Amino acid sequence: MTMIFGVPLVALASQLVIGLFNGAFYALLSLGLGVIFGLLRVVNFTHGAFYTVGAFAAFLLTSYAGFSFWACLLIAPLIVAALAAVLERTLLRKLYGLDALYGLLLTFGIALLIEGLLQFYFGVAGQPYQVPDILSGTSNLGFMFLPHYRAFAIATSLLLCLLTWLIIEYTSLGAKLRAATENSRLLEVFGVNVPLLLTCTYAFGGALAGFAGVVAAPVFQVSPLMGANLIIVVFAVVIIGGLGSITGAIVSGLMLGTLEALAKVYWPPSANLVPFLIMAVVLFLRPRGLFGKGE
Amino acid sequence: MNNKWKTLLGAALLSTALPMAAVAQGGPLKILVLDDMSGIFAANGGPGTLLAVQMAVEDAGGKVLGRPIEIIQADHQNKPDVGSAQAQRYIQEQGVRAITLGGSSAVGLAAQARAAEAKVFTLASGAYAPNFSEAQCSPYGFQFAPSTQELSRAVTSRIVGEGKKTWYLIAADYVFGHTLIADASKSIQAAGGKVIGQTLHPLNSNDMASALLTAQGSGADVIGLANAGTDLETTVKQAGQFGVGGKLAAMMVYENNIEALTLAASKGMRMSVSTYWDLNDKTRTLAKRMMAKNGGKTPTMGHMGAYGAVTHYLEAVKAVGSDDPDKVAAKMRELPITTGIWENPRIQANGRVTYDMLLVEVKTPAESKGPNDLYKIVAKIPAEGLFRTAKESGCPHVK
Amino acid sequence: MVSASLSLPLQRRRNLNIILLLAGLALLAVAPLFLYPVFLMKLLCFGLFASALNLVLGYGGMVAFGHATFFGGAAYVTAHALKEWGFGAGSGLLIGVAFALVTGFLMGIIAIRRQGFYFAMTTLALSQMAYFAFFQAPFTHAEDGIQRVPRPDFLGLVSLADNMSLYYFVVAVFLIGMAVIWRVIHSPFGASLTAIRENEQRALSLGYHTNRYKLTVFVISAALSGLAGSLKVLVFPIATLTDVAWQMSGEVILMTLLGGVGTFLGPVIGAALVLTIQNYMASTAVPVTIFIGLAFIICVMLFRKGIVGEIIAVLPSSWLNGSERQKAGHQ
Amino acid sequence: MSIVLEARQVSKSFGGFFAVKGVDLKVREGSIHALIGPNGAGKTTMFGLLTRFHSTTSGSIFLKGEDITGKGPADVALRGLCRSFQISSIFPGLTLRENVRVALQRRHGSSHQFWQPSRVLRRFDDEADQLLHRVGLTPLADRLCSEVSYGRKRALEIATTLAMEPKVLLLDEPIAGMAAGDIPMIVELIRSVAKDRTVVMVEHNLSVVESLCDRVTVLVRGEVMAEGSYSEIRDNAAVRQAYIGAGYEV
Repeated sequence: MTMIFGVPLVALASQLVIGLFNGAFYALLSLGLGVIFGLLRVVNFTHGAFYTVGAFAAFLLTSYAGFSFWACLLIAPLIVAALAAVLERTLLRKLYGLDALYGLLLTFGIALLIEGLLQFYFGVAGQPYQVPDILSGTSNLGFMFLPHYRAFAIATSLLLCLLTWLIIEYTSLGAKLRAATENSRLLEVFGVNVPLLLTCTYAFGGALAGFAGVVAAPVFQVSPLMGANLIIVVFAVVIIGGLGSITGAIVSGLMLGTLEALAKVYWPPSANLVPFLIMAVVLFLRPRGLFGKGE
Repeated sequence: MNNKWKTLLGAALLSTALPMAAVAQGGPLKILVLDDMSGIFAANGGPGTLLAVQMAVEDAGGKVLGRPIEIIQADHQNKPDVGSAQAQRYIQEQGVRAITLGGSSAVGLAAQARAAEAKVFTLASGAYAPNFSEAQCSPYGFQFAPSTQELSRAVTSRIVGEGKKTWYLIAADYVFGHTLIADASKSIQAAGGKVIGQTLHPLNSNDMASALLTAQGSGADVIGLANAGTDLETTVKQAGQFGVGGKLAAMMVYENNIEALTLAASKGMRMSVSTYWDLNDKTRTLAKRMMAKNGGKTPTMGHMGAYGAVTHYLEAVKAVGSDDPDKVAAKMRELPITTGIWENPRIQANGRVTYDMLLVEVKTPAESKGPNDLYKIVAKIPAEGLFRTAKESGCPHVK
Repeated sequence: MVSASLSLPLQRRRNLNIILLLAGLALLAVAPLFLYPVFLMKLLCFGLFASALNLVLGYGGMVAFGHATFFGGAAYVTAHALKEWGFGAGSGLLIGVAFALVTGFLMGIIAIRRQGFYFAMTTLALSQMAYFAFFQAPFTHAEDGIQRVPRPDFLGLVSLADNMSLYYFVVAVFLIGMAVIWRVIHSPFGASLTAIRENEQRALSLGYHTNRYKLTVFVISAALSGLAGSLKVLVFPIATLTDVAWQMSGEVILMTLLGGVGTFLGPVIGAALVLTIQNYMASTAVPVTIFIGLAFIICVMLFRKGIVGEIIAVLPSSWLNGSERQKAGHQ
Repeated sequence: MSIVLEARQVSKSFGGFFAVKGVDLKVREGSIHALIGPNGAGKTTMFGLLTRFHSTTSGSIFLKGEDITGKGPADVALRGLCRSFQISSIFPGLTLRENVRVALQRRHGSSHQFWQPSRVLRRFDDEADQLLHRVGLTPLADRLCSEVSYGRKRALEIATTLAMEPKVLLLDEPIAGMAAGDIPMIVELIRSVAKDRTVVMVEHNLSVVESLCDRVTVLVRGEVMAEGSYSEIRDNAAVRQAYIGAGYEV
């Protein structure tokens, strides 16, 4: 058996695939967080809750309304987007003129409220969600059994990240978004409806998180706390990548997932610490993050 | 602005009206059901345990020594600090006299420590760490649930006997998982097997992929699961996805876990239990009454144990003629357990309740005659020699 | 130039402070006759914790989202020292404070490199790292926590075994903690801090190494949070993950925000309010997070000044000092 | 006259765009030196570089012969290089006297004592009042800063900066946004404070520059276009061209 630092290559490779899977979620979530921050200057604590709501929406749609997983993949993000739009219009909007920290505290409160409500109705324990039949098999890759569903999840998440990146970099809508990030007053002069753009951005970021939630549902249990613990790792991802950098969000998300997997192989107790240790090092060497520019 | 102020003033006034410690002598006898009511163990114990306690009180006539019996419930959320504070508060403010313990053993042990100080009874009906009747025993503590030692022994020795010698253990990182690992390792070695690795995971984890792959990579014959509740369900489910389902051996499985995983997914799994609803006429009668009230869910050994524990406590109070803790504790050890839930039950000086354990196997869907028909009883393991004796327990109260 | 006798408003202000102080002391002395002492002690611990956070949040102008690390970390260290090393109550508190001080310094050094919400996110992430470190460290016993912590005597003289004597001990420690906070706020350092909070660029241009001041206040705040956490171990003989989890950091921010950021008594009042409501919620099936979440939303949308801040806003302005007058106006 | 402040080939780029490029600057001790140039010429950036609020992309800066390129803004302030800001920069929640005191307590090394009561700061009140008197703000000493007019804030800013007893004073557009009636007061103030120190100022009002300044450096698009006395600059064709192009009257 081939060994790498005393670990069989086979075991290493399979752990890296799992790491990539987790990294795909980090990337998807930090991407939405980054887009929202870029435009609204809000550190969206509710992001983890959006992810949870996405998963619950899929769970409820499937269990009580008989929707298929594929339908949920489309509808649940829209539900989350609608929720996000309402929150932005009714609450978040009123804080734009104030210290940005109020936005952080407000979204923190909303996250707790959503989490608490879900806990009240569904309990802390996870709800099961079935993998769609077509993806329920596994492939023997030689070094591991890869569940088809996990492969699908990695592929879709990366595709969505890529798509978002292309939109922001290469379309006129993306150009407007980038301009609004620089100077929202300028855009108003050009006739862009900035308030609407802000609502849409928040809703879009929420939809990305909701999508991640649906993708997560069949693998993890659907539980009220699933997003709460994830969001803090995602914060570390965002700090490492550099807030406001789309590329940074995607690259550092995937990187962190795989590094975490490596940690699990070589020194399991450190696995949970890895994202934060890397963050501390990055903050020391490059305070603005790996891909961050000036503020 | 005015309204804001009124609300705040109201809240401030309310806060001054907090109840003082009021232990009314001769008032109702209060029993606290301290359990995980909404978390990962809620289906093992939780609301079902509350129902069982209510039925036990009902069957005792709702009264003892002319005093009404009041049941209070609290959700400790599997957090030791929460459970400990709740136990303390209900003892000091409400004068609770007995507490049933279920859910995380860490919480139960914290609560038992507080209760022992106040001479309050603790009935561990759904808590499985051996510590309740061993190192951290209480003169007023009684463990009706089997401990990790008994749970692991029957399963591991049988599987090692089949020639599967190397084990990798996946455990929840708290007192229950730790003791289960220790006890399982001991019995695996005793049977001639070997533990080649272990992974601990936090309570309520949602991804076991990495642990399972590490276990698989270790090349062990058996992946032993020393976790419980939904953690167990997650592990079994994901093991199936990664193609290692055939290697699993679980040590702590409840009927509700089987129902969640379905018979098809868990058929043939073996574990040991203290009792099963389809054991005898008495268990069947009790279980059918419970099912009538809980929507047909199969009662677990935790639920039936809570019924038996509270019944026994109330009988002892009645026999003594007062709720004097020392007298009742002595009487509980002396009186025979009559509920019929367990076979050959006895109470040791350290508060450990012993009985013959059952080794059961999950039926295949074809074998099952109905939604509640889950296990076939493979063997009965006599209490003698299975449980540690009071002397061996290391309980400091046993002289 | 400074006149020997104080001006009339200042005199009035001083009288008000003395009246408040005496009333507070009297209240603390008789409170256990009416209220459950364990609840009161919990309140004092969290009041001190929130006040310590307020040093950073209100007076330093930095939203620190990781104070649970100091509170819960000190609780662990004290619990371990009392239980395994046989420390007394006094030395047990001190070692908890020392731990929080060192951790605060380490976290501060990294976090103050970034400002505003970057600072908030960094402290949050670092405290989550600490959470996992505690989770893995064998001495904390993971989910079990450190249980059955003994309650030793203070200096071998004062027994803290019964709740009433412990109560007055907790009151004394609380008062010492609050006195330290009062001194820090009303000191040359406090004046420097105000200047930095009001205009950091200007302070830099006047030769203030602003990061050093921020670090100092962060460390003092961490140490006092540690004191509160260690004190809590004497009251509830258990130290668990709850106290180092990030939700705890959020909860203490809420207490401070609700009572009034940057006001001396606000955090204590906020803590009392939050704990009282939690106490009532505990016997219902409604998760406490619903209430905490709602309180955050209401507070941020309607009550940004907090309870004490709103009171200051309706007081005659001659009673107030400069920064309070500023606060009373629109933020 | 010796050189008190010197920049050698200093550049600053923001994401590839050079705000300041290869600037050499020598400020003579005791002079009043003006930096002028159209908007976006890099004057304020240059101030930021000199006072170390920005880090340089390349080049070095010397104060009294000491290389201060690696120092921070607080370090250079303590070495006697103090600046004001384009937009009035005060502590709004403090009284005028307290504002000045912030600088005094720093200079006297009494800013980090968290164990002393704040009444020890009263020992700086006399000095603060003298500084306020010097800029004509004595009657307002106890007023909150946020309550006084813009011109007075700028005067206060100068008083606060003076409290640091700077060797070199950098004033960024000291009369910008000021009511016409207040301008002579500030001009006189600058003239009087410049008696015993060096002043570098960014200024758009060329008549003020003409009446105050000994030397003028013209920055255009981040580079030095010309340097000399005001009259030399005025007669420089390239400078006239740059200014007319930018819509300024010389």
